[in-house]
Amino acid sequence: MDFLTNPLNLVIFFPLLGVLALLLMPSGKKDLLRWTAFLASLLTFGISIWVLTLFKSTDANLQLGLNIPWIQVAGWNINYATGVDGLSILLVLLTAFLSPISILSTWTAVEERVKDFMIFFLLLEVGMMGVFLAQDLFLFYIFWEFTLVPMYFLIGIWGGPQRIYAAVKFFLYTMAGSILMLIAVLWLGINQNSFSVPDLIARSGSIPADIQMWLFLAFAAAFAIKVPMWPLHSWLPDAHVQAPTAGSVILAGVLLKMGTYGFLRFNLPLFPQAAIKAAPWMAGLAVIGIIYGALVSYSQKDVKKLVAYSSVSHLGFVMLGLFALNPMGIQGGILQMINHGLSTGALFLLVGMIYERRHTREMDAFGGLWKVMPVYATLMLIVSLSSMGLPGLNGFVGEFTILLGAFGSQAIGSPWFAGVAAVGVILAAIYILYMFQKMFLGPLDKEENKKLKDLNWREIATLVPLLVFIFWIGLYPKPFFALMAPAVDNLVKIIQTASLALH
Amino acid sequence: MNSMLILFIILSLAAVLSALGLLLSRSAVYAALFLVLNFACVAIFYLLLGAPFIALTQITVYAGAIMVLFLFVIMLLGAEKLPKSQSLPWQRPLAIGLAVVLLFEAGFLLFQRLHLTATLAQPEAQINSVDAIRTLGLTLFNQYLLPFEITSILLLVAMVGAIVLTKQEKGAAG
Amino acid sequence: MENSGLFFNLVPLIVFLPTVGLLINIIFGGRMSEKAIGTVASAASGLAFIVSLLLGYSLLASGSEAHVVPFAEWIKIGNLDIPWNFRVDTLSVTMMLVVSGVGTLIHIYAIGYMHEDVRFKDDVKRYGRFFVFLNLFIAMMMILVSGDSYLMLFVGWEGVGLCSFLLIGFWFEMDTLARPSWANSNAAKKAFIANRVGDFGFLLAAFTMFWYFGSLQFSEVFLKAEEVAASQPGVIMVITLFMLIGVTGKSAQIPLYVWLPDAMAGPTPVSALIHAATMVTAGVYLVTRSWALFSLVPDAQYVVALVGAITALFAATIAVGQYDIKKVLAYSTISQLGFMVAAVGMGAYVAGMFHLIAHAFFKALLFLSAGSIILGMERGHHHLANHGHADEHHEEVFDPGDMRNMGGLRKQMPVTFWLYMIGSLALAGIFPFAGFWSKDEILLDAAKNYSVVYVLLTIAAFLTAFYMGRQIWMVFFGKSRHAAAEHAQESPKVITVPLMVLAGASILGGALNLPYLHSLGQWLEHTIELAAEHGEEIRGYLSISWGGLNPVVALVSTLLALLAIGLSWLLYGRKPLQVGQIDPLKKMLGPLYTAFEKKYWVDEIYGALIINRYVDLARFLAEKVDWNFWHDWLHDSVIARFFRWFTKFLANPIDLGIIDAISNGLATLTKRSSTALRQLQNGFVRSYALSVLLGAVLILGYLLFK
Amino acid sequence: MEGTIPLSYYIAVSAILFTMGALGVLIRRNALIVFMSIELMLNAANLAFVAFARSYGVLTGQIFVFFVITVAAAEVAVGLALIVAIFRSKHSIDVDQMSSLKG
Repeated sequence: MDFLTNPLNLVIFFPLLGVLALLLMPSGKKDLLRWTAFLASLLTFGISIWVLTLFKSTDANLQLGLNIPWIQVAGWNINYATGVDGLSILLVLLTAFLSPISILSTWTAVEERVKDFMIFFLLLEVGMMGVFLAQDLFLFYIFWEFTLVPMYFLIGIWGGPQRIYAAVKFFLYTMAGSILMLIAVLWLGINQNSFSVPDLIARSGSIPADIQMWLFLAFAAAFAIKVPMWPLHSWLPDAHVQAPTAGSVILAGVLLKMGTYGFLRFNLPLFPQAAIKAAPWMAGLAVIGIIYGALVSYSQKDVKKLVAYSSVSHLGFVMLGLFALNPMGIQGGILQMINHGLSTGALFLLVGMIYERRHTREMDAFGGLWKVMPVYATLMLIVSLSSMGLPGLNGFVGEFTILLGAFGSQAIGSPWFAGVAAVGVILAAIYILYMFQKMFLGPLDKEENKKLKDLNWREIATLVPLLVFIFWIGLYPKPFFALMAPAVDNLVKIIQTASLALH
Repeated sequence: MNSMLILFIILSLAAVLSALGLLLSRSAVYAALFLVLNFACVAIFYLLLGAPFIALTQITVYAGAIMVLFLFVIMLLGAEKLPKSQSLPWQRPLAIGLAVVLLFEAGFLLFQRLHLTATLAQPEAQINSVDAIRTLGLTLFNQYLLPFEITSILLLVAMVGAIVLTKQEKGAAG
Repeated sequence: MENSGLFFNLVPLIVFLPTVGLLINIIFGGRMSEKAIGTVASAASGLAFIVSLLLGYSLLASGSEAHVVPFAEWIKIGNLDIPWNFRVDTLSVTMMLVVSGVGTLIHIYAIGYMHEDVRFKDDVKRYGRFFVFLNLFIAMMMILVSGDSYLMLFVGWEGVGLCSFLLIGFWFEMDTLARPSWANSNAAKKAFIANRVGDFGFLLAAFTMFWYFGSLQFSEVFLKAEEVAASQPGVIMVITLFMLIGVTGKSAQIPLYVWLPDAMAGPTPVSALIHAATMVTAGVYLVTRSWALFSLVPDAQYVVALVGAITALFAATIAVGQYDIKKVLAYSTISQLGFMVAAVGMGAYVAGMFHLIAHAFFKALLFLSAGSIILGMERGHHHLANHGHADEHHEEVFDPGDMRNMGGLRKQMPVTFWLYMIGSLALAGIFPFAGFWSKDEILLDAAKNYSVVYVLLTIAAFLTAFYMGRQIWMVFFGKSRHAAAEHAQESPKVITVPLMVLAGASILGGALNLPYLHSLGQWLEHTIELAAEHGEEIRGYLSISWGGLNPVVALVSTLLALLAIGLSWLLYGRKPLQVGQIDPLKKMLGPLYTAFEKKYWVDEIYGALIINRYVDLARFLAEKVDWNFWHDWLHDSVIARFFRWFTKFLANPIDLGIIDAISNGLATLTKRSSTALRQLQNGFVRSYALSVLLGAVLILGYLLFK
Repeated sequence: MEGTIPLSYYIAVSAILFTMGALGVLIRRNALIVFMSIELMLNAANLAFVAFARSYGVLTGQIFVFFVITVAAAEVAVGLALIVAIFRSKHSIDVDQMSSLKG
């Protein structure tokens, strides 16, 4: 019973109950299916809030978890180990938060095979939760790969015209990186005789420096593809453009965070020495990603693609913050993960809403929409501003702390990185304002646009929760920082110890 | 040469000849009758071997029950004579050849390899008494109780199976 | 505390009153009349002004020392601690008063102005939105001036940039002549992006500051400034120069000034409030606020002063060549901002602030009057259209802001004429208007230490008087050059009354800091330590003006201004411009005038050198590098094709040739042998039995004879 | 009536009877006779059992024979039922007619 009533297990596996319920329902009753899935994800969110109330933010250690021997054959020491700490609690909440919102967004967008869609979606939620809560490398790997499957189908069945191509590319690309990670996981499991993350952190000093670097690179390969770091981002525009709206929201909002979270959870504490050595290189790639993503976004004609490339830029900020290896950078990085989930999630939702009305995402097809859709325009404006980091909204808090952290980071070693990354702030304004202008400003000269309906209540309801958090984090980020601070301090301490050993 | 041996040889000849008759008779009715004769010979062998219960069972079950069943079926289906078949031309010579080899092997085994020196005496009087049958019964109901009970189930299943198999399906063309 | 009777704790209201105003207008705006919307917004701003007055009183009553009112925690990570505190000191209160004071007047003016504007542009529903944005702007500007740290200042800094974007793009679907166009939205975008470039500088300044000072709070930074300057001399230089980038963006200095002329696309109250009186002076405020840093690096100060002076002259020359009434004022604003930046660059903080205040009065007055003129022209135009006289003008687009269409408006709009005259004289620096005193102080300071700056500014002052003269002659004198001007009508009271208040301030504004009294100087002294206290300890050019009145400087500037007005009369007043006549100055100056008229082709140069290159680079990266090369070629062609080739290679020679051959062979073998063996499976039970016997015989034989 | 019979004689008779039975199964086409031949083979085996049981002086052999007889009875019941069923569909008791499972 312990296993079933453990709050973390409930968070992970509760959506499965929804899946079970969905399986028993006739596939013709679409609204019933939608409500069931929505309710399941909403209850999961409720459970995650319960987890938050149980979570002690002053404690830097893993909490609320389980550690049950699982596969203990042939010398393999694999446990079913879960746990939550400051590094993951926000991501768990974000996942639980975005899932019902995404489901709500599919109400009219997904009309075919609703049952299958909802089942895959809830399965995806299980996988994502597992990734953020697993504290055993083997278990983590299983969840990590598990998320691929539902996402593959979500893109491949409900996606755009080139969905199969995109789905296969997404799958293969991610898989390729994961293989390297699997090798590293096995190396660790065999040589350190444990798959448990806390154990491995405690034993990380015993790995020789050059092997640390190889392991670091193997893990980084999987995570960097997922993030995606430049130049491994090629799957992203395809996947995003082809995925259905809800898929894009989850892809941008949560799946990409699995990559950055992986760096945070595994690469930094498991291989601190390698992380210190690699920091300038990772920061360099991150900065290139920031600038490159912003430049490439500007030149897109498809809004969704623009938003997709902007993710490359935003995730570059996150990576820069993480590899600043100081509290400011890392906390900023974690917060920016959440911010990106909220802002880009909201952007994808908004793009999906206009796509449902006009069946195109070409920016040239719009113009002057503010006149016919004032509510939509206002929401888009707020979200866009949040995405470009306007103070008072969430994006700024994250970007500022990241840049500030990176500017003085010892690990990165030079303020130039942050200096160049700050150019990204200008470039973000350029592509976002360009997008906003193309869609909402200018003359309303297309006949098709003159009769567009503004958002309905359901659509507003999907966006309002996101906006609440966009403002909340922007105006009062303290509670969010407070949740992660002890765990981040702990992480920084590990890195500092390693850094002392290094010199 | 003692009287027992003479009796044995006569019985053996009768048994083998009746078997041969079974083998060669064209009609199924004759074949059944030869078989009954054979069974009777074997039953007398059992008596010679001091197994009266088995001997009686042999007569009642085999000769009494089983063979009667055979005869009923023969009457039911008609003792038709089958036409000569061309389907398996090599079957008969091959079978006879193999039988000869088998007999040869059995003989070789029996007289060259096994060296069975035991000789079986005439059964004592008490063996052919009620006591012996009681002993057999006690062994059967103590040591072999479970197999015995399983046999009953087997018989039940066989009975049901036979009924099901022979039952005319309603509406099916006879 | 002894402040119990004072009002320091009210300071959050200066932000929240406008916020409440805008929320009321967002939520209930749809059901409120235009009057009510305007009243709510104006009241919000007016109450903020009253709060600012109370704060000023509190400062006076408590010895004018700075008060920090903690409000909320904002960002706190490790040693980064940025609370949202309000700083009430003489400098910030001065700015608050200007912002809310001028802001309130412009709100009231906008009630009347927007009432007509939304009708001319045919979208009445947008009326409420304007006041929402306007209140938002006041709130953001208040955050900017009341922030206690560079980051809070930055919050406001970006916030006003957003408001500027929203308000420039208020009529986003048209150009300034109300034709469907992307022009206004382009202008809005341009303003935001140019500001962002400046913000980039600001951010880098903040980063550097944090890592060398350990804080972004004003008090801590200034406390450590000298210490850091002693140990790391370059750092403050870097910080101040990065700040200068921010200043050039926000206060429209070279090289980032280009957005401000385009920003005139916004409704006139916006031009007055944001792009003349308040937001654009944020850069001046920033430098003044950071006096403790700038004073330590004379070289940076000199750069700032030069940037300001060059901008002042540069923009003034362009203003001479403009025909649009608002464009002239826009370039004039850039020029005057140049004066202010030059002043604070020279360390003449008081003079800079003085000019900032005076300029806020008279430039707001001028813009609003120009708005009144434009409305008058529009009314005339509509009058014509309604009375059927518009036939001959039907095809051409009427530009109510073009001075070549005006002329003789003195008679049609007498009130506006006199108000405009007052503003112009104040701007031109004619005794005894506010502009005279403030500009004079700047020139005086420049004359002391910076001869180059002095010369540049004096020429700029001369040009200022000239282009204002030109404007007056062209707009109000002579004969109407367009039928609309003949039928122009005077504006209603709601528009003219705020103008009168501003006119009064423009006349009397000089009294704030009269020579030898220096009331503003003494007031600001509590925030900015003056040279007198530091004596000779501080190197360089820190010279906050106690100026007095240098008769030579004052006389020179006044004479030059009068000369310029006279010259403008010679060119434009004596023989008024006729319809279709080429500007007389163009005949005299030729190509040079064309350069003025075309704004030195700066927009075109930027377009060719930067914007188009950026677009090209982005397109090259997006289409060629990312898509064609990386996505299509490398991934889809190289990797995928290699993979396909490899699989085919494996499939054909390897798999088919070797592995498949083996398995195929096996299959064939199996097939053949099974074909043979299936003969055994002939269905005859007897032959199966024979096989069994055969097996038995064989096994027995094996056992026997093995 | 004195005298003994060697065990091997019994076994030899048993072997001969068994071979005859086997031959009957192999050669005859009449399903009933095939069946009878099977019974004959069973009998041969039974004979050997009883002979050995007598030789070793244990009862197990006899009990085994008892079971064999029972099973044979069951077998005959089912087997004859099958033959009847087959005859109904094929109208023949020729085992060679039952070759539809040909490979």
